[in-house]
Amino acid sequence: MVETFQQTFGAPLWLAVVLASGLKVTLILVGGSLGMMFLTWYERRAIAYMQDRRGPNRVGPQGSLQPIAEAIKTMTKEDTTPLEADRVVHFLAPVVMLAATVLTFAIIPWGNLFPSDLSVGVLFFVAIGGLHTLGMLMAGWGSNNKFALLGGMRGVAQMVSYEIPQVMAVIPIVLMTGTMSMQRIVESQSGFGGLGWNVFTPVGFFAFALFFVASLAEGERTPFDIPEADSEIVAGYMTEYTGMKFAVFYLANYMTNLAICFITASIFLGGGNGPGVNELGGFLGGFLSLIYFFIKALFLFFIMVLIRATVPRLRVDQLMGFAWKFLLPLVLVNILSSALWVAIIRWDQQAQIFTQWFGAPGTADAPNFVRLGVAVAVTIMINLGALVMVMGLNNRASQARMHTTDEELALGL
Amino acid sequence: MLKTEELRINIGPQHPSTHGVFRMLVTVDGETLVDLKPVFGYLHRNHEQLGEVNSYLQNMPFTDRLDYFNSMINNHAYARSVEMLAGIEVPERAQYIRVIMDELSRILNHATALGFMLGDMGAWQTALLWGLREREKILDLFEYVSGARMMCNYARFGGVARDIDDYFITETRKLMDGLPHYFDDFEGLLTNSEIMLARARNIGVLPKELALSYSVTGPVLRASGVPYDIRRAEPYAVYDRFDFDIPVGTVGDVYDRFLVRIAEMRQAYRILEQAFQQLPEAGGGHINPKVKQQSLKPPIGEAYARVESPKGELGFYLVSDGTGNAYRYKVRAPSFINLTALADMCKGYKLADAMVILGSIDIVMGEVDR
Amino acid sequence: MTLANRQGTGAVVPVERNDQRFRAGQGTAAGLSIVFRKFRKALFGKPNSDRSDTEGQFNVQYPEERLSLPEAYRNMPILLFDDATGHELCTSCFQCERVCPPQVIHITQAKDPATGKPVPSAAEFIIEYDTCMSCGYCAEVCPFDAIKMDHDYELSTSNHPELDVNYNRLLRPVSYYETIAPTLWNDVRESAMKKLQNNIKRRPGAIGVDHGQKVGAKAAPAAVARPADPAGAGASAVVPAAKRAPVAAIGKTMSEEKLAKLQSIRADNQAKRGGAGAPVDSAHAVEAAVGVQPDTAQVAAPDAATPGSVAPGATGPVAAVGTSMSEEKRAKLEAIRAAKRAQGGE
Amino acid sequence: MNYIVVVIFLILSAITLVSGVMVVTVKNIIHSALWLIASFIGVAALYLLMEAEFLAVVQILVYAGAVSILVLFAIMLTRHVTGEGTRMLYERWWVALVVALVLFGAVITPTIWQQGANWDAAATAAQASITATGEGSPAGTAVASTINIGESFMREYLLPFEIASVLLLMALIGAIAIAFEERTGRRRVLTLAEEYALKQRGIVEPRDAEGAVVPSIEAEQAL
Repeated sequence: MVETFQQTFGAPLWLAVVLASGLKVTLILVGGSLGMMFLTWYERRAIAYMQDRRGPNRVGPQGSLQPIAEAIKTMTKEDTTPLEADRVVHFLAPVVMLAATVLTFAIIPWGNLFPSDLSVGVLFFVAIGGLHTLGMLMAGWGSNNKFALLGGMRGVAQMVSYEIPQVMAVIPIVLMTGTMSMQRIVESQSGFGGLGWNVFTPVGFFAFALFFVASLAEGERTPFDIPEADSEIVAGYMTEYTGMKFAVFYLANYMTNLAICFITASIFLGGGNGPGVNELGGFLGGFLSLIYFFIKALFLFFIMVLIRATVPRLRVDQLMGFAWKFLLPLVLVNILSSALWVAIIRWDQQAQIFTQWFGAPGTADAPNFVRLGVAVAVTIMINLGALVMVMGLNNRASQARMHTTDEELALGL
Repeated sequence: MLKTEELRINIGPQHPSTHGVFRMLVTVDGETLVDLKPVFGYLHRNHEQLGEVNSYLQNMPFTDRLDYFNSMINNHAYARSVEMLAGIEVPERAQYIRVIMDELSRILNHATALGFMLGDMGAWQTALLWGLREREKILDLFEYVSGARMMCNYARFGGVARDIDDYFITETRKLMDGLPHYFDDFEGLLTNSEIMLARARNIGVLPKELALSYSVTGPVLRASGVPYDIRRAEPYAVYDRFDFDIPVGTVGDVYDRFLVRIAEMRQAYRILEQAFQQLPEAGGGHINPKVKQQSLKPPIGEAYARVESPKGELGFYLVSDGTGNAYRYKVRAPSFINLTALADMCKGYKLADAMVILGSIDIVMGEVDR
Repeated sequence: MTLANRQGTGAVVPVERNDQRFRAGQGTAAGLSIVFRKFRKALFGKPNSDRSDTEGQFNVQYPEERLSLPEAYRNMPILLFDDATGHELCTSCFQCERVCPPQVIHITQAKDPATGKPVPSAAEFIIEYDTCMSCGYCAEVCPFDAIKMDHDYELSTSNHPELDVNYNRLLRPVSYYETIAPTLWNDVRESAMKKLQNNIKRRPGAIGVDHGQKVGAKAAPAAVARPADPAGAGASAVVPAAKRAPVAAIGKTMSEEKLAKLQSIRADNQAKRGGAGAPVDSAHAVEAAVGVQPDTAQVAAPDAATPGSVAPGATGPVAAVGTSMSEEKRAKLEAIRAAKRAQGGE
Repeated sequence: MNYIVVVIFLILSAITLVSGVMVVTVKNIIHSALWLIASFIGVAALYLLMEAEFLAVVQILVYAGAVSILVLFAIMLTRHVTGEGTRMLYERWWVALVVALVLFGAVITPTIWQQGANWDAAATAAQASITATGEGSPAGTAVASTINIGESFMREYLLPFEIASVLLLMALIGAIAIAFEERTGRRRVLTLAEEYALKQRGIVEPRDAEGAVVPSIEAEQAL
């Protein structure tokens, strides 16, 4: 991008860099907000069909202009600030949330096109996602309203406790591909004629499931939409926001969902890779990769909507329990099994017995199937064993909690 | 040591998950609920005083507005108490028609009540909208036979306003073909879902003896293990001719109430089937011509007739002084009495559970405030 | 075993909670599969028409598609008049006024101008559409099947006084009612028409006919086949506001409020015809204006009948019922008792 | 090219310094916490400017993400403890200023003294390589990338890494112990069913929140 600017316009390096990054930023912002609008329409229609009704079909053909109508509506609504609220914090909260969300788009690849390639891509996504929590806390505190405070506190507790499983769920993929940069992760999945996605390896699939569940909590999707659980605390931290600021919250919320779908699609489902992408090559290949990428992202979002239409909401303490007692142990076990996977497949001189038993490690396009088979068997055994054990533990714990003996009651345990 | 401070929250009259205008003054210590004070009366419309000013017949349309989900059952209960007061005989076919309408109303009530409860739990109204679809079909049938969807005003003293014809019977048969399919979908959706179990099991437990002492009735009582159903304990209309089971819970928590209501919908379906088989031929005089409706002057005396409404025991107590309108007219509303048990049931659980417990009791403010 | 003493059986069935089952996500997966099946059926399946469908979209796009209303559907009451003779069926027997729970029907009996004796026809018939609860009692108790429940539900209007619907706007031809509720009308047609015939005999002059339209001047066909016009003029298609005939001598059952209203009409007519109107019946001293005269609704005797169109707010006598209904009711009762005592006294 | 770098560097360091100063001078304690977060992010941006991406991201993840939220939580939950709105600056602020400058000097002089020699050399090398390859980092010197940091953790600095992790573990367990002890201290609110079960077995008269004996239902009816 920078070089093209230099040759075509003959601009000095610094101007080219500024122009290139400026163009990228506008593209991301436009793409992100259009994506957000499409997502709101897509979610309304999908959840409507699940409930045997039609969803918005009045504004524009098949209701396609509905998001625009909503945007205009929220802009025209009066923008109020509560009386003794901390005005600065109240105003800054949506800004911080939207900033955090838009920043995460810096490293998200659109198909095979990369906005900017940080060598710490994945970690950057989760780190900046953490700032999102800050906006929630400021909103909860700034609106000087009990419900908002409760919602804010709950939201932060949930975000912080789900950030850890989310980060650790990606470690196996980083281990397998050897790098954190999104570009190389996506490229590493283009083997086997474009179908060498990470999700097809047992470790990868397990990591995909855990990452997806943890990011459901980050994006406040049911069953983890505690912060703005409307049935208990009116609208959580967004209670005191109207008009434009509420629209910004809404935009930030859906852009986070969009970012999560994109990231999951890129890391686990080989964003942009698919049959026929590298054969076509050039512009057409890039276009096809974009289509694949959008299909995968939309498929993931459809799963989010399906879960939202079916599953009730978790209570706050159950939510915390789920994160710490269920997701975290599984994620750690998955890291262990991914280490074994890499060892069995790749190690050569480090562990002679592997080469004696299974033969030399194969190259990318001629994998050593014996090693592959053993690795699959070992990792599946470890992961499933851990899953069953953790589920058994949790079931037994909840049973025990249900029959607290009377003596414990008396002592007020 | 840091002293934790209790927070008083006002889950106010206009709140997304209180069913109608109902306020709960909640004291919360962290997330656990220490104390809950229900405040209601926002929907008081002076119903019982109206009953004394209006004549007996004029009061019938106002009973639709009590539990606006089951106007058919309210009318039936009121008509029964006036018939008991005035000693009016109800022809056989009219009793069958009344039972059919009651059971249809029970299905639509349980379908929507469970839908609202799951909505409070966070299941985004999918179950509710499936329930509303069935309710729409049943309301169309009510509209065909009585003239209005929700405010049916259908029962008359000694019979019903209009007889049902073949079109109504074939349409109800078609509806009943779809019902089992709907029951299976509804039950399959969330009954075994882990998160629903986590949110419903052992929440809002009401032991059997306490349920009796709070004089709670209906599905909440049966979920606590007391098999008391007026249709079986004191059979009215032609209920003694149908075989149907009484679903009973064991623990008495929110999950049991959920299961009892689904089982009751299936039993209502069974009753409907048998009612249509045993329905006597028309021509039995659905309206008892001998009774002059609007100038009815029952003899001096009192009567208390009760009916098993989907929410509990709905009773109408009438005292007549021989004139055209009642001397005293009292409605025993099941939601009102079930609601008194809410405050103690929610103590000790989390704030989010209080909403689910309120949803599991299934109250309608029209009936509570009268 | 006759049905009468057949004893129903039924057990007490504890609901099974299957607590012991090993739960590892199967329940949630089952729920997700059901919702996905519904999604597929709703997206690709046909919208369901049959009542036994439990899948596929079930909602109706209201303004474009409309559900057909059942015959017994009841919204607001309307009065019927016979197409052929133009006579309305109502004989102002006050049955409906008595039975109406919210007491929203107000009828004044017509008087024979020559003899002053009551005539089986209504001079003035007002229903307050905003308080009426459409319970259908008036239609049930009417011995002459004069008042029936309409099927028109698009009655929203911004002009509140317009909701006190007076005689002209209540009348509908029998043919209209026949279209919306054929079987209901067939059951009662013979008896209604027979009663109408002997009522017409007892109506001198043009009493039973002139309310709202002339004989033969067909009222604007009040939507024989209901046009699915989404625009739907605010008030339903209305009988043209024909010129109101000078009302005969003031009826005995006149309450002060009615008295004042008729006085105002009478004064207005005189002004129109330059004072050559019927002599004011001085039998009842007209109290001071009862203050019923709200400044807004100006009392304009409608000029030439503008067929079909509704002159909002200008038609018919002022019927703004400012006072709350119960005082007005009590006032009427006192008037009746006073009139009886006065009659007894003479 | 390096004018841009210098300009950006000045802007970023200005932001960091200003927010640092604001932290101590702003009245509202929540605002000062927010300014603290702003300074953390400023530092992260400086790291990014120096191409130390991993450090920048970790800085955001650890400081801006976790520590700041802990600080905010602590402030919010114990709002009444600290005085609010009183100006923190005392009359003898110049003493504090002097101490600050002395400490700053103690930190900066060794780096200038040791690295001073190759300071300008590195600058010229950086300038030369930028014009040549258009790449930010000078071709010659290797920039510490994530891989290097990872390997050094496992090789040279294994011992300090292990000690640090044990230290964190102790802190973790300590926090849990305090929380648990505080939770058991608090009287658990008994639900209706539990209270009833206790009375049924007559184990002990259940007390409600204030500790007053809860009259049994029979007693109430007797009243």
